[in-house]
Amino acid sequence: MRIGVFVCHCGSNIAATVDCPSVAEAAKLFPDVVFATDTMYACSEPGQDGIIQAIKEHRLDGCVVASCSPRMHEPTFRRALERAGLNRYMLEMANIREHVSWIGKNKELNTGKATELVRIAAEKLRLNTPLFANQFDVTKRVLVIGGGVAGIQAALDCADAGIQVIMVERETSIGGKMAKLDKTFPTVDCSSCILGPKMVDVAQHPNITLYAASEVEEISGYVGNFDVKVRRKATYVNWASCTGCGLCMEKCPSKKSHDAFNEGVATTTAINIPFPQAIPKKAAINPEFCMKLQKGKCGVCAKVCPTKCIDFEQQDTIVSEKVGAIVAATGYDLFDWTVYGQYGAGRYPDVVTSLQYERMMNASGPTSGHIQRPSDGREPKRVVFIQCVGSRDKSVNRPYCSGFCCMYTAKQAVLTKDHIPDSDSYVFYMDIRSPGKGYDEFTRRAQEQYGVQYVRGRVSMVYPKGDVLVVRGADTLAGTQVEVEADLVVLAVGVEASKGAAHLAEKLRISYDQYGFFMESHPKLKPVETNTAGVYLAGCSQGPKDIPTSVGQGSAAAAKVLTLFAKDKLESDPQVSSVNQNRCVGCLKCTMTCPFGAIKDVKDRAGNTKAEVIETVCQGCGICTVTCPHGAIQLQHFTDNQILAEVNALCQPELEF
Amino acid sequence: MSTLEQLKEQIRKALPDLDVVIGWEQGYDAMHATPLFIREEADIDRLIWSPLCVHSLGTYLTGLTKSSKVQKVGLVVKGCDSRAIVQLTQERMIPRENVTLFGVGCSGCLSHARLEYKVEQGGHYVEDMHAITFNGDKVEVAVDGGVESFDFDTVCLEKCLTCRFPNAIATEHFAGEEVPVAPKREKAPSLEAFEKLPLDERFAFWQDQMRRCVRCYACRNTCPMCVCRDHCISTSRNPHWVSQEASTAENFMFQMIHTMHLAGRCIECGECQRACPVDLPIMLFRRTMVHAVKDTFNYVSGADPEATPPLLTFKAEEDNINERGW
Amino acid sequence: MSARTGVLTEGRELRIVGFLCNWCSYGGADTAGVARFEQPTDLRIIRVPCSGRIDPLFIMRALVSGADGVLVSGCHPRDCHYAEGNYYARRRLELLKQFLPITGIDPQRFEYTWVSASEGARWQDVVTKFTNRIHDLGPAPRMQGGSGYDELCLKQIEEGVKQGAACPCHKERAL
Amino acid sequence: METITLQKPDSQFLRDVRERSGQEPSNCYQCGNCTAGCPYNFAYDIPVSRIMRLLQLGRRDEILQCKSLWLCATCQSCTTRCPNGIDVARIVDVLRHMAREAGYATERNVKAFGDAFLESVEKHGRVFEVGVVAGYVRKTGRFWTDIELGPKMLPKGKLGLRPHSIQGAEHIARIFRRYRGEPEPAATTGGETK
Amino acid sequence: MTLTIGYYPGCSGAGTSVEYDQSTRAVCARLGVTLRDVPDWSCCGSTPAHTVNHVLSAALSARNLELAAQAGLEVVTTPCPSCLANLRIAGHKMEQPAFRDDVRALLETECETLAETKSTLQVMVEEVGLDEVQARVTKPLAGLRVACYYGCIMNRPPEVMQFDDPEHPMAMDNLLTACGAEVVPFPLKVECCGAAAGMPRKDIVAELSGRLLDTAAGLGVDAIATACPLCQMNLDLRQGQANAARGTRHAIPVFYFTQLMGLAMGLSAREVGLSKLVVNPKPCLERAGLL
Repeated sequence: MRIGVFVCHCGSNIAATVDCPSVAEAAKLFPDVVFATDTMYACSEPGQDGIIQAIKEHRLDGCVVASCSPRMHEPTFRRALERAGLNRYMLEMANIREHVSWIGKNKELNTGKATELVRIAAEKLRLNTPLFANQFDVTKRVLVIGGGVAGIQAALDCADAGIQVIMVERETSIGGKMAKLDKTFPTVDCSSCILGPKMVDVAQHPNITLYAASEVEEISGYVGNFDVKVRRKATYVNWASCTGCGLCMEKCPSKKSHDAFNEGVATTTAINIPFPQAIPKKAAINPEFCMKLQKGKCGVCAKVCPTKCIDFEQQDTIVSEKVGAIVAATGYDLFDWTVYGQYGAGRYPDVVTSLQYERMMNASGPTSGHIQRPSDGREPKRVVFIQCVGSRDKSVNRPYCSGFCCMYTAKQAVLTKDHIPDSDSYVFYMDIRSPGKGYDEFTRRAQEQYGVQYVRGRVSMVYPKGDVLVVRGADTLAGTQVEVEADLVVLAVGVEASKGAAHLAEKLRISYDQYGFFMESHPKLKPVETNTAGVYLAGCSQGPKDIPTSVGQGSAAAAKVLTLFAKDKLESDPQVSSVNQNRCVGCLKCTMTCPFGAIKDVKDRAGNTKAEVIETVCQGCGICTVTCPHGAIQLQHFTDNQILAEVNALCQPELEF
Repeated sequence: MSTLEQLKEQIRKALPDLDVVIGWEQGYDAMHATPLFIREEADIDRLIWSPLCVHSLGTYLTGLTKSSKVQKVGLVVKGCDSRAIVQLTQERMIPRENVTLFGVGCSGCLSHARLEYKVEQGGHYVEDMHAITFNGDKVEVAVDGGVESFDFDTVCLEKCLTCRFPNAIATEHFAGEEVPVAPKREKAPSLEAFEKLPLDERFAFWQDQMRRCVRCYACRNTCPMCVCRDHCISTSRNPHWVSQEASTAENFMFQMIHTMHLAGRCIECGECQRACPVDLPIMLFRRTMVHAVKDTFNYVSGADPEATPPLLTFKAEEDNINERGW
Repeated sequence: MSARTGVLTEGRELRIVGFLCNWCSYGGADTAGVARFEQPTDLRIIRVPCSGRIDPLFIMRALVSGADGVLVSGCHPRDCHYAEGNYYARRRLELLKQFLPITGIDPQRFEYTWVSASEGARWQDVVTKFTNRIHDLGPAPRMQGGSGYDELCLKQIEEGVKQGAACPCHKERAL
Repeated sequence: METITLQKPDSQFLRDVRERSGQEPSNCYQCGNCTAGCPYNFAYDIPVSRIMRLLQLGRRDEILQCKSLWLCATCQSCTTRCPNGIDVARIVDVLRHMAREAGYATERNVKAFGDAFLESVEKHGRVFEVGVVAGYVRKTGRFWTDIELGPKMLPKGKLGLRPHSIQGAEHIARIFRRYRGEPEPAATTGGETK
Repeated sequence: MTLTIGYYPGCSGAGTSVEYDQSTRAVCARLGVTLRDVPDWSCCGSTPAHTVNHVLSAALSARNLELAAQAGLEVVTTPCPSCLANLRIAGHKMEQPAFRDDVRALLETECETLAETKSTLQVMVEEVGLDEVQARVTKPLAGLRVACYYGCIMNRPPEVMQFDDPEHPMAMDNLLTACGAEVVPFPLKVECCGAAAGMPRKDIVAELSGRLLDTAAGLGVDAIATACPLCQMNLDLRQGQANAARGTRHAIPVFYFTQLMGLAMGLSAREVGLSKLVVNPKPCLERAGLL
């Protein structure tokens, strides 16, 4: 074999702490290495051209690129090899940036380490063989999990492109958090006026199947061919015949039910349609509060329903769907702010969350848009907003910035002045984060035109004094303690991953971070992809985002789905297991450990049992290879011999120094 | 009727349906038994059953059942031997329906190595032993015109001291009385003694032992659980785990392969160590792994044909794996 | 951080082999690199698709061939990219860990753990802790010499023959 | 106001504080929560969040000379509510130790009271409150301190006029001597010399 | 109920807060809790010691924890939060070997075993239990509106104190509710009263205690219940100073919670040392029909 080695400087990223030319020099002595050089930016156009030229000039059979993580640029260099006429799997990478130059400052040690990593890669490459992909069919249907604005956007984009969309929404209506908002920043236009039509489009689109009050139960399969089971939760109302007339709501005697849509600001009836613009506009019974379901008495709704669609016996049902791609748009939930004892931990009725305040201001909310104190219904004249409650706070394990609270706080302060012209608003902030088109101008307008008093500092405590709340904080710009008496305190509560997100991630086999947000494939270059092929992300499920960014991501995820579906056949990764039938003794232990059912038993010509890999199903984990005692089933590109070559390259006497 | 007579009777009845039945016969001298292949009724008379019948005959099974000439095999099995069959059945390595087992109860087998050592210690030559009698707890050996007597426990196989399966299990036939389950020791004495050594002394010990290994593969060939046969990764180029270099380290690596491949499968028959021509105490490895499997997964191999071997399954929350807070 | 790693980088490097799954731990090591979390340099990482691909014999092979320490890291239980690989790995590696002491190889020289792609700081911590541990243990003893019939053994046979005894190998009657 | 030169922070000072308090001042992002909750802020010359900032800038003298250090009662409000988990009260405690060592006592009376208190402990093993007051008056010359409270307390038996010493008083005294690094009186250390 | 527990009265228990000590002992006796004084206990060092040096402070405290352990007392209770904080912090910090060695060097003893410290309030709630207390109540404090004031260090920092909520403790509220009192939610439960600044800077105490008194008065309470000698002194003894400095005319009696418990359990005014209080508690108790 003729191997070429390319050691990348990555500008000074690597070269600053690794002597790249001497790594290349050392590599020339490795077995089968016929060419070695260092290069400024291997991934750049001249860098890639250099590789291609060297392959041709030196008749190379394979290349080692020592540069950044293969998780970053392996596809780049594989394409370069293909352009030079080599098989893409004749590439090995040595990660001398993330694993060497960026984590150590000692140039001598780093250079030694880099040289050894190149050696490992070269030794493995000597055993690489060309691999070729297989093709398989794609199911051109997409599952969108979550019917918030990001999910809606992804669904509509896909549906408009002619793709069948299955949308699964946990609540009884789509719309997500945006449906609860009064106005949106920085234009202060009505949230439901811009979201409502999109929700209706979802309901009416011939290509969209909507499962509300449903959750994803189980997912199996792989890109292009996922099998999804959806649990349709019992609503105790036959939605096929419910017309959404609302008569049941009028008559239901259980009027103290928790009103999740209104964030608990008001109560609702046990059977309810969460809000007038709900999609689907269907009633559902909250069994916790329904007297019929709890005590067996009542049943008023069933009596008054003109279409007789109430069914107290209804059970959850499971429906199966086949899809080729999945968009996860599960959104966010608010942090449980009651851990903040110093803000009353939920004991003071006039300390509310920002989302509750949205409902209080919303014209279709429980107070018809009149801001009233929950304690006594009085109109507040002094409103204090406290930012970063559950954001940027390590002590409650939420060190990240929730991103959009600065903006909605400014919006709420402005709206407060609109609603109550003789009111004063105070905003306690740590930093104003308003990087967006027209955003910073908006926060300035809140201060300059609306006279909102911005105070830079955290609030240490809120306590009641008579019928007002005393807010004691700091003004670090004035350099001292400040106190203000408030009629209403609004907490800009930070966001966290929606409840159950981690659980869903496990079903989707995608990673999530320690806060439950789904991990994108690359923080910059693959923000809507995941590490699982065919699964994409949109909206706050990946991290806190405002509406325009969520919508943008919804469209981006849709574009990814459409790109995937643009081909009729997908290519399977040839890095799958393969059985050497001569060695296989037919014990089929591999079938027992394979998580994907990718191995079947076949008979050879002599009638002996043998294992065989279904290449499109195999995901390339290699569990089978370790299971097989005879080494008969080998994961291609990660065979025993290839890994042993790496081990042997590292552990041998001549490497001692 | 004695156990042997019963056994012969059972074999005689079953033989017409079987291609071959494997048992033991008297070997080349009074001290040894060798495997007996019974193909016709006349062969049955040569069958013996005594503590000399050490061989685990299951080791022939995987080869025999693959042969086109042999369809149905009968096998005489002790308790330990039968565990091998159970384990092989579990792993679907043998067509169990084609195998007929003739089980016996066993009170322990002779360790030739220990006996010979004792005889030599007594100032005799091993070659001069010419008769052996098993008399309850005593073993009497005729040597040099006299008789040396030993406690059976001092010359039996070490596995017999800890044996929890004296009676063959899951067999079609059973001859004689069942032997009570009465292990004399909780843990093999040699392992107990070895575990008292500090790590560096253990390493030095193996350095010394592994140097002596001649890689004859007798341990592998006699192991009833070594089913890879021609495809053992210790002697293959692809995959190429062990180099052909004659070095202590490579010998050791071979032993590690054997041990790891027996993890959760080894039924402690001890055949590997018995077969070793240079007497490497490799049962120390086996037993340690058996204990680890028992402690971690509460699993005893070769005890239940329906069980799933521990390395072919998992629990999301393992009961006994302490992940040490890394 | 440099205070912790400084000592090590001054001394001699030891041979530490890491087997990392591609999806979580290799990514975690990348994350640590991106965040410039300084680490001791001894570790050499071998990338495998999944901890379920890691044959305990790879670890044995490394230790037999002269590694002073072997570190294995995969996705946290429940987070395996392949759903179950780390569960199998955990069983296999745990047995190896428990087996090692009988061979005289210090089980401290082998560790397995779970690091996710987002846990850069944790990776730094694991590497530093493990490298420190291996440096505390020092270089590992190596199996040395040829096999049974090397010079030493031949000498013993020669002596044995001179004294008229049997082959010395057969002298040792172990249990 | 004085212009602070950023190039020359007293990094040794910063290291000392870090080491003695076990806290990392650079974790502070100046949200002001410590100041916001500090009950003593009204009496401070430098608010505690500003002390943290000056600490980050390595401004040793300004910090050690400030009165706030002496007025802090270690009520733990700042520590309990710090979003970055900094034990602010501990840092202030350490700064106070350093001020004491550097010979600063900008709130003389506070220091005097503490000294008088400890003198009493050293002498009797327990605090003898009249003794503390007497010691305090001696150190400060503030005879009229709380004199109006005396008549309220004496008849209620709250101010014992006789010190209550304990058996282990000598042990306590030894603790103080060792703390100050003073040699032991000959009687207790003799006998070992050859 | 039988419970034997070590007892560390603290220096003020023998002086300015003699009634706290007295009522604690009396209530414990009534509840069947045997208090065994730590033999030859010495001062914990209080605030002055830890403001001077942490090792010195820990040494003064650890001496007592060791004496208690040697006397076979695993747990020591102290009514005084200042002592509690010092004793607990000493125990907490001495888990670090280096710090422990420094303390040993001052103490000349091994400090092998140290007793654990709990506040008397914690013992009442966790060891004795509300049910047991309620069962002993013979004269419920019905009609007495009380604000419970815990002081700043009874529960803070939470990592060290490990008891109740650091921002909104409820132990004393629950205890006095069990005794039949009408406990009003007091928002400034853990705000500092001015602590030891009383002597050198009484202006500070006047301000801080004054705020507490204002808030309590605003809630219309009959009395304040405290669990700290220093708090009690600042609110009670210095109430006049606060009134003078702030132009208020508060006359709110300030009890130790143990005194109120004692009264509810039928102990006499003398047994709980009511006469030691500076602001006369008689009018409020009479109004509530308790005297």
